[in-house]
Amino acid sequence: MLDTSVMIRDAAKKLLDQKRVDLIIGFETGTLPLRSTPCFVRTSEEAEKLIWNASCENNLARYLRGREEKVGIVAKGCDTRSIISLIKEKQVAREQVFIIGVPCHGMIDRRKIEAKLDGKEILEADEATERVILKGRDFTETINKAEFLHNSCNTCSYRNPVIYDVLIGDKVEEKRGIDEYGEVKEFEAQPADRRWQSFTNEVSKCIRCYACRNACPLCYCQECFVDSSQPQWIGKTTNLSDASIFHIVCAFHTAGRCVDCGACDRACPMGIDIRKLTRKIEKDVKELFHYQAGVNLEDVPPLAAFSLDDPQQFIR
Amino acid sequence: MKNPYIPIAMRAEKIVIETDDKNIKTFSLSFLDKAEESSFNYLPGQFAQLSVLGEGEAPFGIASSPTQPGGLEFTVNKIGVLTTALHNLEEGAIIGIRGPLGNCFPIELFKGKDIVIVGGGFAFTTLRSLLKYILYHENRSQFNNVTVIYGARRPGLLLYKDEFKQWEASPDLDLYLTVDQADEGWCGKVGVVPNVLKEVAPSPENAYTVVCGPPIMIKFTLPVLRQLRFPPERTVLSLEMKMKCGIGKCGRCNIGNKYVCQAGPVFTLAQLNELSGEY
Amino acid sequence: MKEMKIAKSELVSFLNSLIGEYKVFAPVKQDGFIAFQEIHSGSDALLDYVNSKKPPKEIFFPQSEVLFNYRLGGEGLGIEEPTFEDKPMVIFGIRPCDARSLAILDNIFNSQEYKDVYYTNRRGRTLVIAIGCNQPSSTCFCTSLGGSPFSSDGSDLILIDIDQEYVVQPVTNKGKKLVRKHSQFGEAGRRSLSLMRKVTQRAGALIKSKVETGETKKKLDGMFDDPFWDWLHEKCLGCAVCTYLCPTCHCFDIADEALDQRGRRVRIWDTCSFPLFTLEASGVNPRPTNKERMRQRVMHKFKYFVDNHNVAACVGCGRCIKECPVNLDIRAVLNSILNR
Amino acid sequence: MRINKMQGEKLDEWEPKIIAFLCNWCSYAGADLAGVSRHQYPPNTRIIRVPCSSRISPLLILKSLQRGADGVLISGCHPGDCHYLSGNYVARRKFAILNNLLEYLGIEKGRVHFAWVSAAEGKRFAELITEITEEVRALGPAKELVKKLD
Repeated sequence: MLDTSVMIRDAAKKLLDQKRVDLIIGFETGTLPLRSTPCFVRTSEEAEKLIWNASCENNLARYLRGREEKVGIVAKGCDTRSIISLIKEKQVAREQVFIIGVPCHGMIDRRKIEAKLDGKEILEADEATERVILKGRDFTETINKAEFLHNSCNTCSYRNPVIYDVLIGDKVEEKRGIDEYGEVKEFEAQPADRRWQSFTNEVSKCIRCYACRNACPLCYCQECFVDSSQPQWIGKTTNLSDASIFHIVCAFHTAGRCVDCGACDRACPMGIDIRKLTRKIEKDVKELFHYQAGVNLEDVPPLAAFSLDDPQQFIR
Repeated sequence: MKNPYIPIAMRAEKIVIETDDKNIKTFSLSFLDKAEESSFNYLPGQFAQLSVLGEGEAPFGIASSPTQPGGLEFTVNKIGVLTTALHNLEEGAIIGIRGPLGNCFPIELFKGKDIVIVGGGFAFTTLRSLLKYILYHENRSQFNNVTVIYGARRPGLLLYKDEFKQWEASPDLDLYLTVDQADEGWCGKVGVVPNVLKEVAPSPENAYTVVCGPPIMIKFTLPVLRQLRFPPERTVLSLEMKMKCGIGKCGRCNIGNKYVCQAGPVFTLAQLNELSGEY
Repeated sequence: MKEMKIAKSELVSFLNSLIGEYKVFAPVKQDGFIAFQEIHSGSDALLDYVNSKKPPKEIFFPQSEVLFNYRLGGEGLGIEEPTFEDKPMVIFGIRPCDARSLAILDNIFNSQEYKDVYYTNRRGRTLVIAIGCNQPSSTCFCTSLGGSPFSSDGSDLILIDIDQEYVVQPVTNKGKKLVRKHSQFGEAGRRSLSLMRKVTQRAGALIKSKVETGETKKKLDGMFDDPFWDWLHEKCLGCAVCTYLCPTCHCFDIADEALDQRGRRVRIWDTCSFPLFTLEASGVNPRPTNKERMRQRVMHKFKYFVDNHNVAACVGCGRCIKECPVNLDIRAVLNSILNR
Repeated sequence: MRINKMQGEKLDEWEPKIIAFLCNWCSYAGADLAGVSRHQYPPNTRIIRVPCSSRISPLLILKSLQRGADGVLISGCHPGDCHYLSGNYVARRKFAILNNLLEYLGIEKGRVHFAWVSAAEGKRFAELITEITEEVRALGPAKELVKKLD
């Protein structure tokens, strides 16, 4: 980890010194254990702050749009896939971005750890290659990182950056034999009323803070449908119908674009299982249109294309 | 305890189209409950929240003067959801109202002074209230000379045309109407308000000036007033901000630590200079 | 009135004796989080917790609330004035920081000129029973804002956990009356009081986060145009996590919802983080970017509110620190203001 | 915001309300032909004419359900017949995903319908509406996404 941090710093300094970029977007140490925080580096002195560890969970591609300057970005596999989506959607020019690709072993889900500790507070976390030593007021516990990864990391098959201008360190081995959509299939197998029940249970937690939308690198509509007043599509309260439509439409809007980086899920303070929707769409897009978002710069996005023999059993 | 969020009912007795683009209408409202009428005590510069139930609520400066009994008038520019709903109403419709809200023009301080009123576009609403208040026969002697400079982009966009016709003929005030672009039949001035102000050059001696208009007009008018040596303490402005509650709670209309809905909407330039904030 | 005590074993019976006469809110576990909910049995209350995910302000100022219903078609507006419940309420187990937040919210909703009847009605019939914090979290910084793990501001009673029993400090007359009325309370002996002193000292020392908010206020007085704001917001997502989970944030929106001839006017939490908060119908927005919105949040809490009410609109509960998706830590923000 | 859901109707008097979004060039003309040809069909459907089936965003479908439609029909030109050449092909992909998603979330099957109807298929249109009306009637009033004020 330390090595990776050093390599990122060196790469960043070089880029800034050579004026190949004006800005590096990366991570610095956060203020809490198991937390890193996005940082914006404009000088090689500032580049000293850059770090890499298993809490660099934010998708920094979210910060790329609308910039004038040339940007270097520290990017994991999923981040690079988002960047590809953004490039395809002409939100970012490939030339404008210098991608510092970092192979990723998965990011730690601190909420899973907190749940395991059942309320005991972590005051210190020492991260090693495979384990993390957690210290609290009257406990020390060592955990295996692999057991506490974000759900999206568990099913990720793009741990290595898909595109990059420089790669930090060696590529990691991709996971094999994972049941990518196991959770979706499980949900599909339940009876309809149970599915509706469980969906509304999730949505009823929503406080309409829009952290999911704002954390998503691909949610960039100039005017989001929830913010439109003419017409006002849905109400602003926590009414279940309004919140349901918010989540359905948000998820639908990522169809063929979502790379399952998990940013929405991680941002939600209420722990709503947003990926339950986006994963289903991802699965359908893959099965019906043989498309996976953000894996290359060439494929045409599925909802901007069609095939004469697309499935239509559902149409009378 | 009175619930400050409950509007009272008024009937739209008359709805008049003010401008040739039909985007501005003046609503003359009467109180359904006469008891409400006697408790609705307001002064020029104050505003009220108008409701069309089902559509929402928005703040509007009161365009009538307390010297005219029998109701209230509001002049509304059609621009958003609520104003469109108001424009779609027909005479006889019931409108909700909460108010009066906010402070008023410092009328006590105006007494014995020259008053220079500078207005632009459809922002003449509360200025009209003030002007009518000053010109009211029982009040007129309390104020000195009154100068009014009022402009719009085109003659068709000037408000209150009939009243201005009367005021033009009146010896009680010096009136300068101006438009950016004249048309046939326009015999007033041509030019933007700040330029006309420069040309008229009212004396700041023992005078107050009241300015309401679009931001661009304000921006160019204030330097002219400075040149004319109107002190900031005697330069009065009325501000607009997005509001919801109108009673200093919902938290959006602040400039620095002052809520426009409660501490305003009327401020002197001196007060505004002390507040750092966005407006 | 002297300090009293109640044995932990008596607590459930005390709560049970309140239920019925009062609507009792207490911390419970819901969806994996702690939430303040109405309980129907004393044993439902969870006492071993750090703090709730959402602040208990929502009991008094819910996220969505109907201001009134109406039915068009008759004479006038057809507004049905809301009726208010009058059953007294108890909020049990609130943390001292959150209790303080109620005292802060009173400045807005129970101000001289306009009383927010929805809030004041609930607040007026509620007894606030706080439990002091023996184990403050690392994100707690109440002591930087005039509070403490055992602050009694905003509470009627405060309970301090001394292992087998709670020492009970009556704060208001309302609180004293309640203690007198219930047999579960007895006078606290010397041993209890000395234990209490130990507990409070130890807990106070556990709060390591310190921000000089008095100094930040002075700095903020002259900082509106500081270039500091140009960068501060850079990582902010512009979501409402910090403000919706804040016990003192009180900004709201008002909207109508209609269904043919009937409908309602609702008020909903709103936040200065959203562009829509100040966007005018004309398209003008006085706070057009994240920069202005972030400045508004910090200024409102730590300068404007102090100017107007002589107290910061922050109690140091740490919710925004814990929940910010990008770890934008308000303590770090305040410290960097101090270093300007 | 107005929600035009009739309230207070008794269940035995209940009649399903169906919103049909019909493309201007084929399905709307088909509906027209049904009328001109005097093909009878139940009066439960409210038709909204749109330029093309691809104009229909999921929001319009969800909003219809929220406002109290018991069923929604989206209909456009048969594949290959789109006035804009490929609008219905693009729409077909979008609806495939939406249809699956709604079913996945547990919204009853049979609330949202898709069909191709040409300008010549007046009789088919009448039959289609009859079928859909009966299917929706069998389901009873919509529940899941309806927004109520109380």
